[in-house]
Amino acid sequence: MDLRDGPEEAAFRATLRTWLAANVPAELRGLRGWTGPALALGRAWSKRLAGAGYAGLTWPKEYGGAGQPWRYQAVYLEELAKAEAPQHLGVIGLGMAGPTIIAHGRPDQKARYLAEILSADDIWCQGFSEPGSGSDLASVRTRIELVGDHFVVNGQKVWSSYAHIADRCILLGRSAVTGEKHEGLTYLVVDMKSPGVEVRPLRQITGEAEFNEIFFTDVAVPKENLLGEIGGGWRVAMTTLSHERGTFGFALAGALDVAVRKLVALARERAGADALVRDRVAREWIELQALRYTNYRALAHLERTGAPGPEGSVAKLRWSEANQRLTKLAIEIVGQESQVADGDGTAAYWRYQQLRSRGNTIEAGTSEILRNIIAERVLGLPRSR
Amino acid sequence: MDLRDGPEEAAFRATLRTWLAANVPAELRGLRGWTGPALALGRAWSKRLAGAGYAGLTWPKEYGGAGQPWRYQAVYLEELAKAEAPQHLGVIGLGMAGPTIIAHGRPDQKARYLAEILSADDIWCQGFSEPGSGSDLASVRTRIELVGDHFVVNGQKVWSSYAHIADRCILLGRSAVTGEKHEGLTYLVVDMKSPGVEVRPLRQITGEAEFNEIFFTDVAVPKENLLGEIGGGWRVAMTTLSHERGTFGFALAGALDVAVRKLVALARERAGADALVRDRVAREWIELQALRYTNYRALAHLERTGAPGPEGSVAKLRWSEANQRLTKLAIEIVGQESQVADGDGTAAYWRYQQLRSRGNTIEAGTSEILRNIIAERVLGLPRSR
Amino acid sequence: MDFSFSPEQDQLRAHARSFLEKRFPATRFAEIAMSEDGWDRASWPELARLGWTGASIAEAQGGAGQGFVEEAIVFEELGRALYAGPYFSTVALALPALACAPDLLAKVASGGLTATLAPDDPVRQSAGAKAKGAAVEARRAGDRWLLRGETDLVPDAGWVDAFVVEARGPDGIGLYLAERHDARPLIRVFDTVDTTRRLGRVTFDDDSARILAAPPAATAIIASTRRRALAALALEAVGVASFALALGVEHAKSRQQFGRPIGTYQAVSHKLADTYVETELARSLAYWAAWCVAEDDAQAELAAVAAKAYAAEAAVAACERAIQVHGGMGFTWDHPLHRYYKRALWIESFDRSGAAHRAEIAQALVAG
Amino acid sequence: MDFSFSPEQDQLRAHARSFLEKRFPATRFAEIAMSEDGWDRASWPELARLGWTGASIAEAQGGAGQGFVEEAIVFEELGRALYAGPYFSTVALALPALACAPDLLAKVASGGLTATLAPDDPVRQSAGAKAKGAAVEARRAGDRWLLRGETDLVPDAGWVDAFVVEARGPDGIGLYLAERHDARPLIRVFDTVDTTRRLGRVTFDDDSARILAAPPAATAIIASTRRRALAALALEAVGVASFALALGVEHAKSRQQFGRPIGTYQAVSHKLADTYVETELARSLAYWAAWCVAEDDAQAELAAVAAKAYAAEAAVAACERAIQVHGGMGFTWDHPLHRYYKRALWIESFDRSGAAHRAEIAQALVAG
Repeated sequence: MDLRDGPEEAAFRATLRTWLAANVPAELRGLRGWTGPALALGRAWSKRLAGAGYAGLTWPKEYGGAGQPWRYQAVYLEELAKAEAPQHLGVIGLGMAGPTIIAHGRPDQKARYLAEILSADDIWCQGFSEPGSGSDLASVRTRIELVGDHFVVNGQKVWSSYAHIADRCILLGRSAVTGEKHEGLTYLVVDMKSPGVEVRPLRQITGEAEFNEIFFTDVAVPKENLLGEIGGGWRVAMTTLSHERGTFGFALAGALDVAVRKLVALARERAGADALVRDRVAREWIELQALRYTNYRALAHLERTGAPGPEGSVAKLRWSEANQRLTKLAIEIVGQESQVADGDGTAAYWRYQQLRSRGNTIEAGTSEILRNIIAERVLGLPRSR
Repeated sequence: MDLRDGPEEAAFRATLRTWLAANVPAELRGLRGWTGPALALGRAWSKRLAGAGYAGLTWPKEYGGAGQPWRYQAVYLEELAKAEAPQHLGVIGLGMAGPTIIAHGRPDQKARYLAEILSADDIWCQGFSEPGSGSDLASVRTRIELVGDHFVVNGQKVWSSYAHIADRCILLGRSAVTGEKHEGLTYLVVDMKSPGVEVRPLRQITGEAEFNEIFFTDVAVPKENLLGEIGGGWRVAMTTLSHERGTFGFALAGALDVAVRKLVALARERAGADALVRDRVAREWIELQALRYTNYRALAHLERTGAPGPEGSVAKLRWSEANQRLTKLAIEIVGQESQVADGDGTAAYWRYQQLRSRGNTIEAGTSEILRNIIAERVLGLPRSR
Repeated sequence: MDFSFSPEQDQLRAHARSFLEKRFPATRFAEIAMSEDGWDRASWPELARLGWTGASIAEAQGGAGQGFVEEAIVFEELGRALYAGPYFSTVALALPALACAPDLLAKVASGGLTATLAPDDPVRQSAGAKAKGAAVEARRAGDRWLLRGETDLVPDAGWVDAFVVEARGPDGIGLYLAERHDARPLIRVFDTVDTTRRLGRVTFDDDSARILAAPPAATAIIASTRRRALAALALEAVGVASFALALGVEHAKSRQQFGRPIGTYQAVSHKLADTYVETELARSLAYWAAWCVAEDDAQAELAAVAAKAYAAEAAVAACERAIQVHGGMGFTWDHPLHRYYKRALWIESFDRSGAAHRAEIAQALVAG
Repeated sequence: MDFSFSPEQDQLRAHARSFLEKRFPATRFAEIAMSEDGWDRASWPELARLGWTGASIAEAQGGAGQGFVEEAIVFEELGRALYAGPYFSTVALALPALACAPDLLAKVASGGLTATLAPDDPVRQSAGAKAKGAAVEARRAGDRWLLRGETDLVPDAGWVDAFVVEARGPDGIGLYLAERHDARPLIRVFDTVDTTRRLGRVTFDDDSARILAAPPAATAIIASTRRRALAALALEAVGVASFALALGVEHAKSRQQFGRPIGTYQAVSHKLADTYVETELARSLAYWAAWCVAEDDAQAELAAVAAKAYAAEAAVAACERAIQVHGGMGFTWDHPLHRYYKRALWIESFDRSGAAHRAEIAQALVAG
């Protein structure tokens, strides 16, 4: 047990920190939405990250990755958050689609897709959730029919980040309507420029659109875009989702670290003597340390066994609730001015964060589903459904 | 709408308050357990209450009651709590067995039982819960067999208050093991002095025994002790349980009122300047007012419709959680001395209250069951089982 | 001891609910919320005709001669319908001061005058205004007064015909009426999160005003206004919470996941049960506060503070749970829930935080 | 960056768990808890032979030459087994002061000396003692010292061979050793709710003592003792929480109501999931604190305070949820749960409340 960076990690961290200080464009900090001029900035930033070797840190070298252990990805996420730098626009390609293709793809698929993910030339999105299938993913209804040498896709996906700028989509749909519902699923790579694909931004309670709906109308997808087998989509999708959780906790703790620092500054400035505020600030600081060190324990487990433990669910569950409490506390400190969206930077910042935080317990696995997962898979309790 | 006492209620309250000031023996205050000398005091106190006309306030006059509207019972419970006077030992007879007999009993049963309940000559207990049937009352297994002109009872009941001093028991048991489980139940009055009845006190985490187990071994119960019909016990039991909730909320709010006053005194004495303590004290005071005025709303509903509304479940649910928080706060104020059971009066008082409070969310309907009741019966949500 | 509404009061509620449901269905109020003005001005004379603007105004002045309990019913129903318009500003915030002048009461009753309160309370100003030490000063000019200064975060500032201004004169804080048609203060309406109740900044530059209450009398009116305002918001919050609960219950009954309505899962149903319980407790506190305000009971201050603190938090929690029960859909702009949530947050932020209100109560308990 | 235990440390834990499970099954520890003495004295030499009393003592003094991380493992396992005996007192509270005298360390390692700390901290005295202004004074008498005064709520006061006393001498607070065989202080053991760790009052009447650390040096030792004690209790709390969780999960799997195991109900399963989550977070904090204490890291103070505050509350909540999941059975004297609950409450009450600990952290954050 040693909670300090080893010499190689320390060197990697120092280099990265220096690089970030020199390379994060000021106009990128806090950018959201990736439309208009922000998109060009975001693309350039992603390419710069890729060029400096910070994309695919844990991907095997044979596929163009850096072949580093997970701890490098952890350090990368910590430092990126600390610098308040935006994510690489290709997170879905790097973290989900790429590892899924590495695990289930044919050699020609690997050759075709992986390099463009790494170079940030191709942005990917995910087409899993549907209006009728949120928590219950196995119930997706988007139809996939094999017609001659191509699939025809019809249906609607929802909650898809990056879809409005994506080049490709990993899509889970239904190729058989009879039999066990998990067994009728098929997993495709869809070119987002195909005729019949329509993306509509989904405006959320903050007033901004960060997610999208994707409508598929008679979209033709070449047969070679099949990942895994027809009817074998569930297993491929599980690979995608398990990769979502690998070092996800580090990104969350990194974001929370920034939020806690801003909260402390706000409290110091506007409510330094308020014992109730202090108590709640200390709670969130403790929660942050608890998540941080739980991540380190998870990382040790991941590096030893190669498989992510249940800590990913733990981190997501607690981060979402902490972020909701923390942003609520911040608007309480701000007072009635928190109702003014065009007020000074502080009020508007926290107002946005607070409204946005309500999605945290819903997106990427609702808190209810995460508690089910913990109860059933970790504690071995009988299924509640 | 008028939240003041009307002239008649005001007079009743004033008389009662004066009577209590003159009649509650000092050695009775805070007594628990009803064993040894406490029992004699408790019996004498109950008879004194009955003698002064404070038993059966809402019972019909034809059965020896005072025939008053429910608000008199509410005032009675408020004032009894305020005086920190113990309950009438016959609460189960007065509040549950008696009203059940009035609703379902034959004239000979009414003649035989009701007067002794009112006079406090007979103490009653309740034999419903079993080790295997806590929340799921319809699954009770105590066997009731009709053999000639009497029933034979075999089985075990648990969590029975007053059983160690009771003269009679209202017992729900199973007379048929086939068919729908609700339809095989039968409801009897059992003489607690019958051969084969054994009562064992159940020691709880406070170290005291307030509840009992009752073991029935080939207990003969005369056929005329049947209440309702053979196989019709479920309906009779529902009457018993609905009466449990009538003005129950007033007793709970009364107890909470006393607890809040003691908490305020403790906070004033030992933590008057602590903003966190003040915040939590204010929360409990507000909760108390919320329960108090919810009770008044429930009372208005009860008097208008004759049927208790869902507020009984609301009051029990929230009172139990408030009492747990409140007693926890008190031991936190007391500090490490709260670990000493033989310390001064304050520490020992709160220590007992805090441990005892853990039963509040379990006894008389667990919080889980109460939330089910609210979800299903009030909100009309589908059953969770 | 009778905590029930009279048949007339029950009828007022039933009538209000059906009027508002028809007049402002969910599609309509989203339109209103997103409109430039944020208000359906044509609705105000209708409210006046229903007797709501003059509920507690004496019949001699054209009112209904009722009291705060009737207004409380209207506040709850307006909250439930998320009514956009200066009813809270006019009836809760301005009316106690306007009562100093019978001519004004008649105008309120008839629907001819809307007003709001520009408070002199540093807690209720923005950080920017606080830094500037903003306040309004009153200076006598013949039989009129001139106001000068700035006040911030004024509810419905962009809509109302008149401002009741807490301004500092030579003898302390008094209450002044600045009518828009002759005072013409500079008004900046902020982009408020709850677009149906926008806040604004009001700047007076020697604008003409009429005195409503001079310093010693003004203090009592300001205190009673605060009690009314807190009780009114508690009632609005109860309306908001009830509607959010109803939406959540409806969704839990109809939405299927894993082959069953999601309301069969206790993670959903118990959350809704808790919302029901908290809403009922908030309702009890709000009705208690309403009765205390109506009767000018000695407990009115504590009751109003307690009710507002509790009901606001209950409404916020009710909306948050409803959003969670709705899943992603509850997080979208097109669903009505976020508008209720933003109103609940607005209510919560008004006057002081729940923590500050509890500190007031604790002060009375522990010191008292 | 490696947050994992070494194979040797994993083995220590596995060995400790199996030893304690065999040596102190649930029936046995109930007997011990209800015994007059409250302790199985024969177990102490066994702990010494296992190398636990001397885990962090140098091999030259007969110890195992390990560190606080190994002791942390033992604390967690002793908490899980609800061990009754002065391990916490001797190894967490007394050892840093005893380290001033190598002869004493050797006795601790061999199992020949148990000790506790009699603190000079007004927060850690009873209200009665506080009112009396109780404290211990030290006066020089040749090469020995005489102690006089009273100290309260001393853990395991009835069991130990010696007291490390924080006493006020002419130059401030120093650390003194009063061994029972020659000092003979008056000891009153209180009827403590957690009978497996009883508190006592110790009264010195010019009792003979040996100085361990004079005033300036003593301050640093007192501070490091507090860090060790808080980290040790955080680990015990994690052990308590883990065991309560295990009992709750087992019950939820086997207990049937309405024809199904109660663990199928989310009202039960989600409560247990929350216990799991909080226990794991507490564990992370406790291991972090243990490492900081072992390494004398600059963050040791904050880490120990945070870990104790969080883990104690997590353990209390874990026991409360387990009691609730057990229904009436969890509320009975015969079930082991209440003993775990009482230990959790004991831990929570030690030193200061969670709120006071968070205030320390906030002071560092907001002021720093």
